[in-house]
Amino acid sequence: MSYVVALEAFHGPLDLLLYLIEENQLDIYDIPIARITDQYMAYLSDTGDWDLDRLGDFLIMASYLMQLKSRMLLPKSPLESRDPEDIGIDPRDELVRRLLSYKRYRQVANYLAAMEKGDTARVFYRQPEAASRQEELVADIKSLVAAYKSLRQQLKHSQQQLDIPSGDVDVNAMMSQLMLRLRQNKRAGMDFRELLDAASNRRELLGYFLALLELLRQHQVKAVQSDHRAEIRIYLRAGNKNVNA
Amino acid sequence: MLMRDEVKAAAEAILFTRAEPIPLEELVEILDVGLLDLKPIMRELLLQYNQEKRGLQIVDTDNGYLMCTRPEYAGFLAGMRPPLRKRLSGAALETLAVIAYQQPVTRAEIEAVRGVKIDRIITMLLEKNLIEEAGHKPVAGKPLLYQTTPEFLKVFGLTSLKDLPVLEEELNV
Amino acid sequence: MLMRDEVKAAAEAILFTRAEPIPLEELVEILDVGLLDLKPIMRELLLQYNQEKRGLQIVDTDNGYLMCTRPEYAGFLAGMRPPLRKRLSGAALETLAVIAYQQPVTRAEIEAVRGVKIDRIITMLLEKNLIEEAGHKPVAGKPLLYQTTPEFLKVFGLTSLKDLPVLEEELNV
Repeated sequence: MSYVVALEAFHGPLDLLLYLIEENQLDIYDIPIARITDQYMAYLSDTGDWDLDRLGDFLIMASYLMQLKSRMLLPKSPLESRDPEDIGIDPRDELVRRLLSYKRYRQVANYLAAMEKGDTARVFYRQPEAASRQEELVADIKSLVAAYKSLRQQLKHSQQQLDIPSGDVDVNAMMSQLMLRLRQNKRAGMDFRELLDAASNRRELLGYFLALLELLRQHQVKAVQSDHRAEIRIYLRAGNKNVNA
Repeated sequence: MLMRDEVKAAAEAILFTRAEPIPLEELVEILDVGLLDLKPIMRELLLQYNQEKRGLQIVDTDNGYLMCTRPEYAGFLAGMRPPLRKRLSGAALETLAVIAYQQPVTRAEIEAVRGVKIDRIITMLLEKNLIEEAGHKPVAGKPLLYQTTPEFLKVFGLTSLKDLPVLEEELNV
Repeated sequence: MLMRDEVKAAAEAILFTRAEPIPLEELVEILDVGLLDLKPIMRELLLQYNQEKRGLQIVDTDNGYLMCTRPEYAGFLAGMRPPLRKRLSGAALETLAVIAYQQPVTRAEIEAVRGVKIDRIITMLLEKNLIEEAGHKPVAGKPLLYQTTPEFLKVFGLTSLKDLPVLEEELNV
């Protein structure tokens, strides 16, 4: 053979057989089985290691060809007539039928390939609207606008409440503020919770808490809780030198 | 109740939106008009589309009316299709060819024609929605039958299976 | 070289096939005609579509020409949509709303408005092709900017961003 095409290039054993027939310009209705079988076997033996699944299909055809070859070699039975009407008993008929049938579909495959590429005149359908038809997104502009409006409203409110203070929180000033408030009602003291309410944002809250801890450390105030679930009350410590100041 | 012109316009909008053939009966249902009223309106719409020299046509297929481009303009449209679609292999196209002409057909019947095992190709074609299962063949083992889908027609630019070329020769060997 | 009528027909076929706006420049390229030749042809095609009482229209949007159905017939079309329709969650809708009105916008800016982390929602909106990246904001950290896509317009039935309703009050917070 002048050149060899890799077995991978063929879609199957029939594809390879058709290739060999066309290459050798053979008559598909009168295939020299012995010759074609030898060439077919040569292709198979040239093949290196590849997909065993696929090779299996080629091997089945190989055994079929070998069997055909041996049947062709057998002398014709005397019962067989030479009448051309009886060509139906040629052992190659089955192979010819399969080859022709396969060839038709291979042509259709080429036609389909050309249609897909748009090489031939063809119609085009409209592209589906959504990426996938299975899951179509439905939405309306009203709900979008409503969502945006309510967000802006919320933002307006929350920004009023959570205006971020510009300066740092002054813990010393808060200590003074706390002392002032405690002095104003020195008997009753105040709830820890009231202290938290005084804060208008998280930083202030933290500032008040630090101020309270500092005052506790300095023994200026005391914190009392009657049991673990009760409110913590904060009182001025007796003897605080500033009490009556 | 819609005016005649409105029915026609609505039908046009429906054909446009639907990327597949739509049966007359379905149009009757959606538009809520009588079949006898709709038929002449559709005939008029088809005439309007198909007489004039334009880029679109409406085809009256076995599966219903289909709005699609005229074949003359395939060249301009081929290039602008979504690039996502991977070209089908020769083996896949051969398998599709057998299914298209012999449908509904079993896997074994296709394998007999192609002379190879096609398990993986069938799975791939099912995933791409080019073929679908079509019940079981009432023979021993009840093998699954396969047929092509509307997506198959769309991908290959056919308005119906009748657009497939007639095979060169019916073989009588 | 195509005849004038052929150019018009081919343009019609292209607009039909493409489910998204197509810029004039792209049409020039596909059809291989001069911009100055194409403009009056497109004007004629648009007139033809938009004068008559029909179900389709061609809209000249910011992003190009878009063939779509007339709003009058939305009622018929809604009924024939495929059954699996998905709605956006409230959180997704809010995020999309911020992007639509403030685009291009960074993730942090959206989070500031919505007050929550939105990583997953951004990913989902990108996957659904409702938003896309729009470069980096030239500030510290170069955060990604997001904007809405043509798909967003399609899903919400808008022909361009200009169709977004003007908010009653531009809030000055």
